[in-house]
Amino acid sequence: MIEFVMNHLLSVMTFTPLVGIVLIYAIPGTGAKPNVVRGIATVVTGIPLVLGFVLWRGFDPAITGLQFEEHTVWIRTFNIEYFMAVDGISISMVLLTVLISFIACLASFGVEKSVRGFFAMFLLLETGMIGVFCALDFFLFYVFWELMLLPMYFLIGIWGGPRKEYAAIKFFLYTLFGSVLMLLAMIALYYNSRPTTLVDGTPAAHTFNFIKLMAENDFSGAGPILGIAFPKIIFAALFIGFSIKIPMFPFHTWLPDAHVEAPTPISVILAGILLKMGVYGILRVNFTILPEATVWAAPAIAVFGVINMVYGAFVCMAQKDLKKLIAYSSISHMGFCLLAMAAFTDQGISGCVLQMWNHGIISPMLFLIAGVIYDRAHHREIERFGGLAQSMPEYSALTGLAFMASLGLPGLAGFISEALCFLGAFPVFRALTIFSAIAVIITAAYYLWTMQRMFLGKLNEKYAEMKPVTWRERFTLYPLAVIIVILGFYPMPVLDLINPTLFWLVGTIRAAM
Amino acid sequence: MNEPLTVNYVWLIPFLPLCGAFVNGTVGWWLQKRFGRRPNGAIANAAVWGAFLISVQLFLTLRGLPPEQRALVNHLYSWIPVGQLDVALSFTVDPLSAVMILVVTGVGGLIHLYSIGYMAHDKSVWRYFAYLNLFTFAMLVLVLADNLLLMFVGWEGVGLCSYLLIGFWYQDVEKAKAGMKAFIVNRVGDFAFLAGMLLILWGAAGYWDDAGRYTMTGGTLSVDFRWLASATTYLQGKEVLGVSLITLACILFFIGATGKSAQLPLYVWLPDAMAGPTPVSALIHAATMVTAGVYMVARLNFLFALSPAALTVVSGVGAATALFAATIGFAQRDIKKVLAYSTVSQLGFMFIGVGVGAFTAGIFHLMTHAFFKACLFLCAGSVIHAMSGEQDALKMGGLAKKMPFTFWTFLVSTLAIAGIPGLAGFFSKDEILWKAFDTANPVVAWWPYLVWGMGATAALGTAFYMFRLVYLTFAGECRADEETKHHIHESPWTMTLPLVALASLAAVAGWLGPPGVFNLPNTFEHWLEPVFGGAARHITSRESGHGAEWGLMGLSVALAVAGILAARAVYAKNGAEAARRLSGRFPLIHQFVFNKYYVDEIYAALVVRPFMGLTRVLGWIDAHIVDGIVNLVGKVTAVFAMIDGWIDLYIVDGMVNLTAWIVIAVGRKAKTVQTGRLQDYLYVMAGGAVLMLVVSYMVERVFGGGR
Amino acid sequence: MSAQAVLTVAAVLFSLGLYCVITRRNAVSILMGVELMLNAANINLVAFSNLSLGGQGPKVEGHMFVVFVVLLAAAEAAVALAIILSIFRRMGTVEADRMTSLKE
Amino acid sequence: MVPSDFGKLMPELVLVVAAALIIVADVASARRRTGLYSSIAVAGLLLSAWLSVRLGPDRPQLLLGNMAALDAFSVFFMPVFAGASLLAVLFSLKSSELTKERHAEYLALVMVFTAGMMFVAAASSLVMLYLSMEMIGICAYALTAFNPGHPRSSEAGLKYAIFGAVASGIMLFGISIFYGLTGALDYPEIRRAIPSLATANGPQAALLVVAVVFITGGFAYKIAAVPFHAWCPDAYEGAPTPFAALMSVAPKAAGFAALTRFLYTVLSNAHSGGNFEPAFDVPWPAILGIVAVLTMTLGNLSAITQSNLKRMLAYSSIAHAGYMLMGVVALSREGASALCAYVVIYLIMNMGAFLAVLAVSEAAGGEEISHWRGMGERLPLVGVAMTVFLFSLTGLPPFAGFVGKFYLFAAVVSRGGFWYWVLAVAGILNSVVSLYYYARIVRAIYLEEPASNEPLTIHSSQRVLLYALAAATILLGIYWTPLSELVARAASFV
Repeated sequence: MIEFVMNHLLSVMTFTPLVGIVLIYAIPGTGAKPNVVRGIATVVTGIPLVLGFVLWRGFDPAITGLQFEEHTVWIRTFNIEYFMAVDGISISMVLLTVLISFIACLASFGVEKSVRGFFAMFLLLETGMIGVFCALDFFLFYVFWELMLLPMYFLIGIWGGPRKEYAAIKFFLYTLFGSVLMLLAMIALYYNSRPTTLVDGTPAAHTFNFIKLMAENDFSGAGPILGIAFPKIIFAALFIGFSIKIPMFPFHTWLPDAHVEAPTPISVILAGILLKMGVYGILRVNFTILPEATVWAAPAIAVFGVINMVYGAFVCMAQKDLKKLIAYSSISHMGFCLLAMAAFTDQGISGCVLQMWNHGIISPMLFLIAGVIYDRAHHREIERFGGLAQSMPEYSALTGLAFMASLGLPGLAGFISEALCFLGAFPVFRALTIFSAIAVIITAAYYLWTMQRMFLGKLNEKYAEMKPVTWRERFTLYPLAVIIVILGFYPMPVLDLINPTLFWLVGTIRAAM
Repeated sequence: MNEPLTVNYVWLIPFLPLCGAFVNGTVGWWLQKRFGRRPNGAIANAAVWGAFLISVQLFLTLRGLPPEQRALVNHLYSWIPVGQLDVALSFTVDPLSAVMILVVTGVGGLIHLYSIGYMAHDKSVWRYFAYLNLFTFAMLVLVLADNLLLMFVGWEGVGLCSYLLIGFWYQDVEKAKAGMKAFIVNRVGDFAFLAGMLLILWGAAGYWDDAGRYTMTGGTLSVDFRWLASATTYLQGKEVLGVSLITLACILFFIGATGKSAQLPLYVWLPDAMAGPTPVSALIHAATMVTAGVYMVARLNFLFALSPAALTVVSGVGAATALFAATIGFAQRDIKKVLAYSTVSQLGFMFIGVGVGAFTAGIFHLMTHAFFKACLFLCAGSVIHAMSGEQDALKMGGLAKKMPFTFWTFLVSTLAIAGIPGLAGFFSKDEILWKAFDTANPVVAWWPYLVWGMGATAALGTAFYMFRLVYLTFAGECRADEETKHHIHESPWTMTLPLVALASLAAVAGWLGPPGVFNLPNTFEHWLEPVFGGAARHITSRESGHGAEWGLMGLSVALAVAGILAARAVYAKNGAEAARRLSGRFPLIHQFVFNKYYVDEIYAALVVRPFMGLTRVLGWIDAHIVDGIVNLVGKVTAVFAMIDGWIDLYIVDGMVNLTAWIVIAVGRKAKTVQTGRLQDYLYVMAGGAVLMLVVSYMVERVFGGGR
Repeated sequence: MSAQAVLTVAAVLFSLGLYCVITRRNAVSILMGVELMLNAANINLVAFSNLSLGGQGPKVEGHMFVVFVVLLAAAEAAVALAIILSIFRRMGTVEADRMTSLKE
Repeated sequence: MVPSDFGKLMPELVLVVAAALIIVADVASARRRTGLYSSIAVAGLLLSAWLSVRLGPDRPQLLLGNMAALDAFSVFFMPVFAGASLLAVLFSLKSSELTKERHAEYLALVMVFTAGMMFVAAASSLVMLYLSMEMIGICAYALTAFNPGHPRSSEAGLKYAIFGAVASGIMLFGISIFYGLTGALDYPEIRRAIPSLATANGPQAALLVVAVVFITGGFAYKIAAVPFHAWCPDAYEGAPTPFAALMSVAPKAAGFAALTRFLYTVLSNAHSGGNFEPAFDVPWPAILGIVAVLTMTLGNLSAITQSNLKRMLAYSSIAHAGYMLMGVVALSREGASALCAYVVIYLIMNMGAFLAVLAVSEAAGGEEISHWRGMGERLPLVGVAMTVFLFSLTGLPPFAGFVGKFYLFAAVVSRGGFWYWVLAVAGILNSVVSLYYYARIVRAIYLEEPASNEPLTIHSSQRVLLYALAAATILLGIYWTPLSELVARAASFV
């Protein structure tokens, strides 16, 4: 048993949540006992978390290649393989996923409406997310990628806020638009790949294998598509697909709506993990497979990154809804990743992935915080609060910590990644980087202003008697807070994991320059 | 360069206050509820005084070493090792930081002690001491940091604590806003700091070619100050965007410093910062945090010394700030506001010092200022405490008798700040003015005269407004109401003891660095020589000679005395009446100065409002245009679908009719196609077949067979 | 008889059939138009079976095909007429224009 | 005619015999023994499918004097048709739209209809093609107008009949001209005459265009491609739902099979690597490409505004015909196999969707979207199954529809070239648009409040079928190696 799990660690992590769905529906009487369902879901999300720890301990960061490989032929006609493995980039995201999923699961206990359905969708989502980060076959990757769409649609559409249907379909259409472009690009890459062999040694005319697409192919010779050079248009198609997920200006408008309408745990997942998939996809697919086109597109990526950062921050200032504000701040913060990844420096790429990680910790905390207040006040309008620090001191302190972490206060996690992003981007994009740093000022402004309007000043008597933070909420908030503080002073656990692979990746890109 | 010695316990210095902050922050509320306020203060004080003892130990260790080896490093671990970049979490103690840690923990300790009494009635003392300890931690990180990035941690950390402490009484929205203002204005400075840091680090690690492509030359970028100092030769002569890289970086760093140290044009937050508890003003907004900018420039002396242009900017801004803030001090009524502008002004002096390359003098003034200004603030706190929170000097008066300790310590410190010979302020300020006069400026020849002139005028002003304050507060009759008057009392020993200690220091510390003409050992300069010795080589004296030094010294003493006398003449008797009379006589000028030249209003109009407007515009654009475009696409599709029952099919229908007319010569006014009417279907089909034929021909003609 | 003549006749017949189909409103008339179209094709088939347009001699396939077509046309008409009858019973009309209950 | 060919025609003959048996049994007995008739039909279909699978020829053969081809391609389609009809028969068991009195008729017609489709797929001569297409046409008219108690049924049947008659007239005229040009009616012989047409000019070239366009038009009618699609929504709405389900899939598949065979084996030259090129200067690939784009776009856009589910599915089936045309236009063996794969997948998911509509319309009283409100609570598993079908129709993994779309796009993309990319992009954008209306139903199922909370029930046989189809939809989306091997074999016919 243990041997089987260890040999198929990634698969077990990926598909355990599916087993959970079966359990939820198979165990009789769960419909009437939501607590049983919650318990099952917690256990089932807890297992990947524990296995994630095993994965972390078993991972040798010094190796830039793949580890925990599971590789077999899936659909022979199209040379599709079931190929799961982790390297330095993906393991950090897998660990983030299992952690945030567990926390989101705890945060989901407040859901009262059709609990079984909620957790079934939630667990399906987790399978998709872990799968995306583990898959190294493009087809498999795409299947997992799309697999997340459906549960997300329902989670927003059924358990969301007043405009849930609009938000859900908007999210769905946006991401589907992105992913169909990706589908075409994927097929084009497949048909332009060189003959190779499958894992069992049989020859294959083409391949979906990321590693082989990268190592054995150079798409500069492929014929143009719609009059545009092959690598460039494929890059663009993939990039648009991924950048919708990030989300990158001007494809970002689904995010505020989705966040505002989504229930808290789903916002947590959305901000913590789903947004990371865009950046991860760019690193995993665009960077490795199309290095030349990546170099070609780098200035544009950087410019979009800077627009995201500054524009997102500006728009934050104008928000009245706390969740919308956090959503836009996510847009701003993901801009750092874009800017940093486009520089192709060690520090930049490392900053990019670390920023993903840190944002993946900080923004869930922010959304949990927004959820706490929404549960009590049933609205999130910043202006309608005031002086909450008096009635909810612990909550205010946690919010302060999260805000400070998000605005990049040194000593907390966000700072290191932002500093690395700036450090990495600066030698390549000097003026842009300096300009983008304006975002740092604006970020401070909107967070502090929010802090002031919500927590400081005279107590709004309406909220004088607020329920203190509950233990369940503490279980979700404190782990994140602790991680934020620890990573601020000791980011090595993450850096150690990601750096060797990222340096190798950047090296291959630089070789293409 | 010698490898610095390793000491493995430096980290304890910041760690102890951190522990104090942690304990008070997590269980402090419980302690306070369970045992009263005592444990909170005790923990905080223990932490700081512990740090002080270790600092003293380190100081002694350092003194025991030969001067060129006076640098101790405590490398904890690699903090951000990414590629060639290897930023360490590492602390360094050299003569400069030794001075700073002694000041921070010493003065800080006294203020912690004072706080016990001052905050004795506050309902969340635990929070206060947690913040205060946290501040001490951050400040110590700032001064002990071995590299720019770690320094930035402390740099922003103190900013955070300042924010928290200014808004300590957050229930008052104005106080909360003051904290926010401080943080955001500081962030503007931090932005420049960050930019400077990026520029200097990458400039030192490689070069940009003409195309802007970067090549890295160095091996490991440890980015510590020793590495940076050793890279200066490499940096010299490099240009970025047509400007000398060092100058650009130094100016950016200095902009950072103007934020933290409240210089023009970013000083606006400091007067507002007086909203915090008075010991906080003493510690953060007088003695330590606001001097961080000076410390940073001094720390980067090796860079600034190489850029006369940057130094000119620094000294110019310093002088301008010194003078500007002093004038505002004339008209303020709030005792803390006066001290705040005085602080801004004195910080200007420090920048004059470091700006003319007299880093020692700048740091010297930093130290003496820490003593006397902390003392002044604490006295002010004592007064406010006694006056039940009243801060308007016009409503005070006659306190000397009732609060002897406070009065005498306040007087000593005021004399010190005014520059009366023998007291600390005299030595440090005079040193700065002398260096300002004597140091040659290779960029603008007459600069020394200008800076000196502004500095001297500011000194005159300082003497005047400080004594104005003394007279208004302590002399004459008490103008408070009976209720308040009844409560006036001297403060408890925890508050007076620090006053006495600080006043004593303010009195005697000056003798550590007597002027050159005194022919006494200049211990202070000698102590800092290992740090600033290298930079000093780039600074040239104008060799004005002893005579000039004596002369200028005499002149500045005369100015100080003149200021004091002038204040005495106006305010000694019935100061409040005099103040009102003055403002009545020059209403416009008074209004103008009293309202701080309307700088805040100008900022509001020129920066804040446009900024907020822009955010609203962008918010609108995002909600309506960016999102609108997408929705439009969606709507167009939907509308297209909706009307495809008629419009779209009208077109098809029209074509059907057209082809029908051509081919069969029969036109019929058919309406819609998916009407359910069979005839229309047939039309479409027949028309379609014909259309296909036509298209076939066209395709064949145009595309040559469509292959 | 030249191929051109046959084609012309057939084409004219076909066009007339189509014209009838499109313009007539009576379902029975439309069916008659269809018959015309089919017969146009039949003329072609029969004629081409005798002519050697494809470079070969006369063939039998065309004739055979025509027989099938006629047969099928009848079957088709039978079904269609049956439906028409049923509609006539219900609605009292065989005007195609009146049958518009099915639309979006 | 060679008598041994009858052995090879057993699948079709079995169906005809079954039809005869049903009628005889019906006539012979006074009581309406629906169970018996259905059993005969099911047995016939199963037998036919089994026989057709067993037929699986090692090499292509021509039967009945070159009239019908027995090759991997036709053998692939035969069980598909049998399967689809089997489902239609099973659907009809509990359908209230079919009266007990005329059930035998219905079944017999379906049997003949199925046999006709098998002939269409196998047709290797224009005569056979025309005859078999008329065979399914006539059955289809009758079946559409099957319910005289239902006014829409007759109206739909008449429209369908007249439209079909005109379309077949046009096609026949094209055939007659083509016959004139090539002097032959069976494909092998036409193929021999084609090279001489490659250099055709003047009136001959014009005639060639007319012939090709008219014949294509006949096919376009059968597959309901724009502009020959207009009959489709009316016919589906008017026809009894079980038959509408069958009609939305099987005759289309037959049309596609015949079209593919005609285009690939007659009008094209094979190139190495499994690609084909038009054999002469008639730009039919371009025309079909345009038709494909128009078909899917019009189908999707029209579907958006529908509120009746059968009509929406009709328009959706038009759109899917557009997608499938992409496979034909790809003009490659991959295109053909994509088409085959799509047919199977589309059969499962679309018939599943029709079954769900049928079941719910009987339980909830109608086919409007509003009847589906809150179905996620009222009939949870039907809601799940419908959701699976709808997302599969959209083309989302891990459902079979995605595999089908993947096949089609892979076929188009593998051809490369500017216009193929335009086609691919048009197709991909269309599948995004299609989400919009499929999601409307899903929204009604889960996101909207039910009209009433009365629990609903559907018949258990329908329930089982529904689950089976949903399971198949998911299963084929996850593991489709068997299917991919089947279609690869089917596409090897040329």
